[in-house]
Amino acid sequence: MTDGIKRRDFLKVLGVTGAGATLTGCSEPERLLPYVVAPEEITPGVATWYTTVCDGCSAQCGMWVRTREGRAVKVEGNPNHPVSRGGLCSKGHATLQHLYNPDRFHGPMIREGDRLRQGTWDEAEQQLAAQIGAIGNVMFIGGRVGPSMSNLIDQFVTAIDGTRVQYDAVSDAPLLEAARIAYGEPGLPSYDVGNARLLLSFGNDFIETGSSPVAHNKGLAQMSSVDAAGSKGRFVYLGPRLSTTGLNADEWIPIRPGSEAAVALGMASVIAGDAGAAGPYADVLRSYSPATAAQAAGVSEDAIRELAERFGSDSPTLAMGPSAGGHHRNATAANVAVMILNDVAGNVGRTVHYDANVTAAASAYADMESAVSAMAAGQVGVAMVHGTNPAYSMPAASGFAEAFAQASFKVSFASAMDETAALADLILPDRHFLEAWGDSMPRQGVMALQQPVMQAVPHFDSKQAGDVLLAASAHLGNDLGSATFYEFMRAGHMEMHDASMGDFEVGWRQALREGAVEHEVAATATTQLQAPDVALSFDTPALDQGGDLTLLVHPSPRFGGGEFSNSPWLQELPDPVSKITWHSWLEMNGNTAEQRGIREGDIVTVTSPHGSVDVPVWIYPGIREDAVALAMGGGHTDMGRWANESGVNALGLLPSESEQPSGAMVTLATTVSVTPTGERRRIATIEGSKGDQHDRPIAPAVALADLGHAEEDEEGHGELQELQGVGGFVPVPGDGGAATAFPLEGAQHGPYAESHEIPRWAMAIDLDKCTGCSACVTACQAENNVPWVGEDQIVMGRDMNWVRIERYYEQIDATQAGDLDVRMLPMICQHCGNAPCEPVCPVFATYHTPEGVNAQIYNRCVGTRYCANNCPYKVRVFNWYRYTDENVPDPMNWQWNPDVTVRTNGIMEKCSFCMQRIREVENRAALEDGRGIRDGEIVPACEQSCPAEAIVFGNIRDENSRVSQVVSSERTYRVLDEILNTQPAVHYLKKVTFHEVATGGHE
Amino acid sequence: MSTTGGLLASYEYLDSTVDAIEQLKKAGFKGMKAYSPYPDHHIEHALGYDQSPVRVWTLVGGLTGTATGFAFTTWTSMDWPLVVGGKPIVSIPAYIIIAFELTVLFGALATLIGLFILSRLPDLKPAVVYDPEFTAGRYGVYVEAEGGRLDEARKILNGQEPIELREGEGGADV
Amino acid sequence: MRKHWLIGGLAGVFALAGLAFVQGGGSQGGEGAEGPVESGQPIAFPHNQHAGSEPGQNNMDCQFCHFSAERSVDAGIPSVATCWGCHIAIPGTNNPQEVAKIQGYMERDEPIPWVRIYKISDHAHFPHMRHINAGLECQQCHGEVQEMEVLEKADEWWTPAKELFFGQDPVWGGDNMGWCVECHREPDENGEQQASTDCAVCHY
Amino acid sequence: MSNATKDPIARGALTHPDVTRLDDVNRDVLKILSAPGKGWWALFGLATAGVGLFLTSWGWQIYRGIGASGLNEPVGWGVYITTFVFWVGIAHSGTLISAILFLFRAPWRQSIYRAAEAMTVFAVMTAGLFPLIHVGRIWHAYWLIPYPNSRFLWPNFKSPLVWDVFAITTYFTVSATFFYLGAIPDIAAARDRATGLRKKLYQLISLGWRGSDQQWHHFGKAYIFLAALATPLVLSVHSVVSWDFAVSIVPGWHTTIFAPYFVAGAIYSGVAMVITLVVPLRKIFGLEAYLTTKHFDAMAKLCLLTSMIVFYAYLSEFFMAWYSGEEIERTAFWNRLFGTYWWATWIMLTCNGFLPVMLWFKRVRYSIPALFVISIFVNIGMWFERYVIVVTSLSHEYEPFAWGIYRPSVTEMGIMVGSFAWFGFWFLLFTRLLPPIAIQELKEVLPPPMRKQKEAH
Repeated sequence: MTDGIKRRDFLKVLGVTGAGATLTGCSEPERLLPYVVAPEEITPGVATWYTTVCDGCSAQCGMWVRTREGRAVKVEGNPNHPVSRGGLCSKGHATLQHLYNPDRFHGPMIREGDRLRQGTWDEAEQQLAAQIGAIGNVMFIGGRVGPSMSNLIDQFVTAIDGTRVQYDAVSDAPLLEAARIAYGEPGLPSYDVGNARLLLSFGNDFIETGSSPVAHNKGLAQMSSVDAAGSKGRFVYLGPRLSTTGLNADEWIPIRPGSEAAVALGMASVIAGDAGAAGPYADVLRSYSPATAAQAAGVSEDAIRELAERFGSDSPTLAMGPSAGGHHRNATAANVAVMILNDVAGNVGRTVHYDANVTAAASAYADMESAVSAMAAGQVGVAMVHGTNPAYSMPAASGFAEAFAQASFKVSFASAMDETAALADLILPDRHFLEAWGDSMPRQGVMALQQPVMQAVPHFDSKQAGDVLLAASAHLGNDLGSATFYEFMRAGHMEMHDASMGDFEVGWRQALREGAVEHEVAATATTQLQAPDVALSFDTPALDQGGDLTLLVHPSPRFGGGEFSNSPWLQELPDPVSKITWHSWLEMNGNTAEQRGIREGDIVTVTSPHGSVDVPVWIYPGIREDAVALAMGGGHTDMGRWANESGVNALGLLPSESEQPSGAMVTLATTVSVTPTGERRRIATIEGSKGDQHDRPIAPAVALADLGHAEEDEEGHGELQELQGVGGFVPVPGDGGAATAFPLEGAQHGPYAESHEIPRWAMAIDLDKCTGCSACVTACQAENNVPWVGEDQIVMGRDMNWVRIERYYEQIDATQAGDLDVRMLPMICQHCGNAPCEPVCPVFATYHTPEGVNAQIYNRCVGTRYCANNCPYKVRVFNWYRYTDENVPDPMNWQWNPDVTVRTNGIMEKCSFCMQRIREVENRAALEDGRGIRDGEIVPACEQSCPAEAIVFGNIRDENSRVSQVVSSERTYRVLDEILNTQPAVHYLKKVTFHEVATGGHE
Repeated sequence: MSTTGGLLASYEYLDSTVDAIEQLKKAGFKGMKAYSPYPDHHIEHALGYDQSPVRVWTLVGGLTGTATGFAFTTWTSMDWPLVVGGKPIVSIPAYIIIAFELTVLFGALATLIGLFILSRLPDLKPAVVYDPEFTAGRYGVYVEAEGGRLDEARKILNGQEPIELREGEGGADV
Repeated sequence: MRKHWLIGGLAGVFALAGLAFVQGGGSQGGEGAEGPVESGQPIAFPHNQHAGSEPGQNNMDCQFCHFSAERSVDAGIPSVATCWGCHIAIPGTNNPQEVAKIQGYMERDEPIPWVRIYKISDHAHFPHMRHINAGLECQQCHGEVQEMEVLEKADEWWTPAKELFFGQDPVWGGDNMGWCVECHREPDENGEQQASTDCAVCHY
Repeated sequence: MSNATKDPIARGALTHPDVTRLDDVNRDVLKILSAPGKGWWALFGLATAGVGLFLTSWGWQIYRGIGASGLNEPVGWGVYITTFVFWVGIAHSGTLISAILFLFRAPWRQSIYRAAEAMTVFAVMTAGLFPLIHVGRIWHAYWLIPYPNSRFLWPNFKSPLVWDVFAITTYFTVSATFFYLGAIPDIAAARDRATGLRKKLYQLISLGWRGSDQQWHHFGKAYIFLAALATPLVLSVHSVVSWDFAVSIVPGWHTTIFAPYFVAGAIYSGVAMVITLVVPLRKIFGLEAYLTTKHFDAMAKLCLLTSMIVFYAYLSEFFMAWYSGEEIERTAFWNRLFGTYWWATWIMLTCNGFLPVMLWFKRVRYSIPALFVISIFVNIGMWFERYVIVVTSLSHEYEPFAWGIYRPSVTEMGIMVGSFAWFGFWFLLFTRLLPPIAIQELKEVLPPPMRKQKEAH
């Protein structure tokens, strides 16, 4: 706009060859940089899309990448991907910020004394080879990688007879091990969440972590939505704390931490009757009953018995064992117990499949423990770290840092500085996955290709680790068959390829085009429970005694295990549960806090036998009174400008211990004492009312029983009258259903006249599907150039996100089993037909377009903020400073969407229904002989990324459009409309609950 | 001496001033001027003023304002129609306020202009005969006459015991 | 135009208006900031030689080089390869040394840093293809480029004033929004205005 | 000469022994314009420093961005709008005293109206700055003015903010005109006493006024018509300001009571400010003869009346919120009394509702120190009234999840405090350059000198 980096600065760097060509300011004449040789598939001004695989986490979702003039500007879920099936999580979107992360290394770094100097790749590779040759004893510590890379690493390591250790902060090792023990299967089970009628989660946060959060999120939405027969699946969460996943449950049984096995077996015993069904585990079951379960879990026996009976009857059902957040000392046993439960309930082969062999990282903390001791003992010459950051993600107690220091030569492949790289002697910055080749096998028979979508960001002289290994091998005289990783990978795939799969080239090109190829694998033998080959204890595990509160350490929905922490988008993304940004917080039940005289915002010292941290308290009714919770991902010391000094590292409180037999890191291991420091701080939250909606018609729900005869809903209010024209009251129906005609009488002039048959854009959001995962928030931020403002501004109440996921508690009780009712509501600009914000603007900066969109003309805005004051939904956000200028370092501004104006300070902004996407489609349609716009052709960023498919956008004038269909539901309502008659274009569908809804004044 | 001359008498008392004026009128003198430190209706009465035409200026100005207010707002709305808040393009109720403000504004300015024109302000020429005490505490009567009438006027003026009596060229614009 | 002229009189705020235009033009960034651009181009590219229809000129179609004007929001700048594609064979009779520069860029694998002449502010979106497909000639906005030895903007900063007070329509109005709006407001055969004047058509 | 025999008190005339002759008034009033004393210079220095603070704070905010304030979402308006409304309110009593009381022939206005009018003009000058201060892009603020432009765009005349632009500019123009017109004869008086540069200046701005019958004649009429125009204007301006709020849908703003309630409040605060200003004026320049306890008694009564109206408005607001049964409305007003900003609300109620009860007592009304103290409290209270209306309403609106708290920043307070200095700066200059008391109108209420009376003795 008036200053700062301009939207079209990107057109100046048309060719990515224009290294560092982004100009700022307007002093010197603007330069236009054409390509030297134009890639034929790129047209300036027209987006080019590539398919690839999201390498953010082990889920490996399919990804579409939108590039403009050779720059990746947006990532989206790939609906053709057989596992993730469209949708993408916030982390996936944020991988873009890691691509353009200004803290990436500008080239290979070589240690000289206590400082790192930038070197050339030849130099670095020679040094690597030389050191390996000279010292030997190579240990390769690697994180999760695709099959080809894994293959290459193995060959590399064997060639120099080194050792390889695999480690990820967050892993499913206990589940993997349990599957091996119970069924002898090498992979993770795959869950068919969507078809379960009763879903039990024993502390499994399946929409946040695990084999495929996005797919499971989709499944959860599908399961819980009301089918034609008027019934819907029920979701019960058993665990001490409600995670994002848990908040979506219909019932909560707050069992004692670690008692999952007892409860699962207790239930199994009921279902199995004389326990005959449980095969080799029959005698185990005999010693369990609802009584023992209730006693172990600290909940009523009836609750468990009743649940067990339902689990047996409402088949198909599905139960999931504890995930990363609940890895206690008997986690494997707990998962086995849950498998037994599924087995006796007859779910195997129906909702849970053990033969799918979903690939998982064979990550074992136990191996790391031995690696650490080996290094400590000086048995390691060259230590190479790739794709993992143990110096941060292992508990301090593990002594990794000290041991690592003992290795005589330390190599890191980190592309940006992290805690481990900081200790290395040689850093060989790896490519970001959007710049590199790779592959993934999310499950047997599915092969997805990861292709570079743009040339490497010119600011950073990076090189793909695979190529480096090959080069190093060459220097060492070992020929691994290929010169580049690409060739290596392609060769590998050719080997695996057999005639049954058809022509290789065809399959290869299809994989590149569609992102993945799928071919059926020979089904393995029917899965039967096997007798355990290792000792399993199903008892509630012992905890280290550090105090009277159990400490729950769980992966953060935003940062995972901490590898995502250096993204301002994720830092500023309100946590789906707490709605807190940036810093860490300790979750504590209100009663517990009250007993100790702790108020929200008090900074407390949390002390375990293994360490202590100072962290502010956040009061959460969704956690047991005898537990406190802390998320991973905070407290980085050496990661980057956004991650450092933000929050605390929960791992500091944990022992360095691995669960047996899986060897996973124990996350639920200790109790802690909590003592106030006497200091306070303002929590950087976006939540105003502590989850209370004050009986206002904002996020109402309807009981399943009431569906089909919900008229009494409308009784509350008749027709609302509104003054229209000069004098004379024109009635405007203010209740649910589609918004009334627009424009109203008296406003039909010029483009608003009846004669123009133009679409009228509207949106429908199904709150019964929305899981509050917040993917839409980040997607919107990425699409619309929404800046981040930083912790201090959030504390002042100046968050800028266009989408605000409101979370209201209606019914939530941590002291006993019962109904759970938490409402998630994505609040965006409602594009009201009678928008209160419009008439008060003195300069027409906001007004209603003939298509019924509430437009905000940034360059006309003077900044009186009257519109924001008058917006009952509070969806208008203001640029208080030059955020887009001051907060966004080069090259992060390369991510900016060239189709959206970058706003400067003093300007109001808000959701535009992705106007740029509407225009793009209109332009395309116009070029194609002015054909009409097809329904579903315009997909706003939020709708595209929603894994739950809760959002539908379209033309509501066309009664056949999807949005019109959805809106015709009896559950449709419009927020506050019945009391304000704002006539929003955004329609919500009420959440459907099993219990009677306590109706407030407006319900 | 038969040239035209002007006589300016300064008085200390109101009644003597009024008497002087009335006697001059009785004697048939025309074009008298009176000075006073404040607006005094006795003097105005003596000189026999009727309604001031300033009122017309105010009225016309005000009406112009009203018309402008409605015309301008309506025209601008139609010039580029934009719907805000589902309201009619031309929302007369809202425009009443603009019309009202312009009524007052134009009315006030017209009044001021009218006043200046009618009372010959601004008038920065130094007065021919003038007594600075008029703005303090004195009253004054100025009359123009010629020849013998001049003496008659002088006699009448002196009859009221002026503090001082000045003579000046005739035709002095005051 | 005339109409606004009258209203200007009616409102009786000419001085204010005049002042405002200077600001109106300047405040939008763009123009003023770009500074003078005579012929500071890296290569003295003669548009007339390429696109001119005079004898001895090549009468090329604009979109031969500005290849994406018809299908994209951006008209597109020819890649060095495009230039070289012809000039590898055509040494350039008039001034070969300029043509030789192309080869230089080609060999150094560098883009030619052309100086931008035509630009409207970032907050206004101008989809070239919509206008080309609506049948507009490039010249209607860019002036008679095919006759220019040195590419120059067809109008100056005082365009808006000229437009308002003398009713002259400029060729290139730059950030003068009225210049766009006037054309959009032109009535089509049905007497309806031929293009939308909805703000959000260009500003989003 | 009937009026000669009338009881001078009845005509609001002065009882002071020193003031008997017309030119005594000139003597006493014009004395004020002579060389200033230490006290004045001290005050003036203070004011100038304050203006410095004002400008630096504002400059910093423009340079850094409006974020330099403490504003946020949902509280988009805060101290700036509060202070804007406060100053507009202050302005009102000036016009009230000079215009409305003039039309009603209230006898006691003569000696205070000049100062009150000056206060009006300077208060509007101050108020007018705040809309500029609070916008995000002040360099585009001129877009609110309708002028033919190259974009073919016009402001939105449906927006209360545009109404404001018209109301405030009209109000400033008219009150300034009124002020100047009334001052012309007195400037002429000053001219006839002054010498040197001052004389030249006064000659210029007195436009050659001579006090001739013709001039007085039209002057009187024009003055009446201006007063007649200013009277509805003064009522309209604060109504329009109140509609900035009432036209919105914000709970706590959206009430029909606002226009009359704001006007009453404006007059209330204005009269209080007049007292605050006139008391020191009287002391410093020894104007006891002209500003008698009778005047203060009258102003105190006006305060008492308006305070009762305002307090009644408070009560009815709370009552209606409760009586409506509308949860949202109730929550909003509950928050006023007991929410985050309870203290502001209670300051407001105490200063504007409870304290003025003392004015029922004659002894208080006749004690100038007491009035001075009370008037200052009223000013504080009225500032907080606006703060309560603006901030508490915005902080708890319809969407509970979006509720938020606002804390003013240092920059904001700097500008707010600075605005008082800015006002004082101009007022102090005024006391030195123009007769702060209306000479000619005072003469109207003096018994005119009569020869016949003298002879009678």
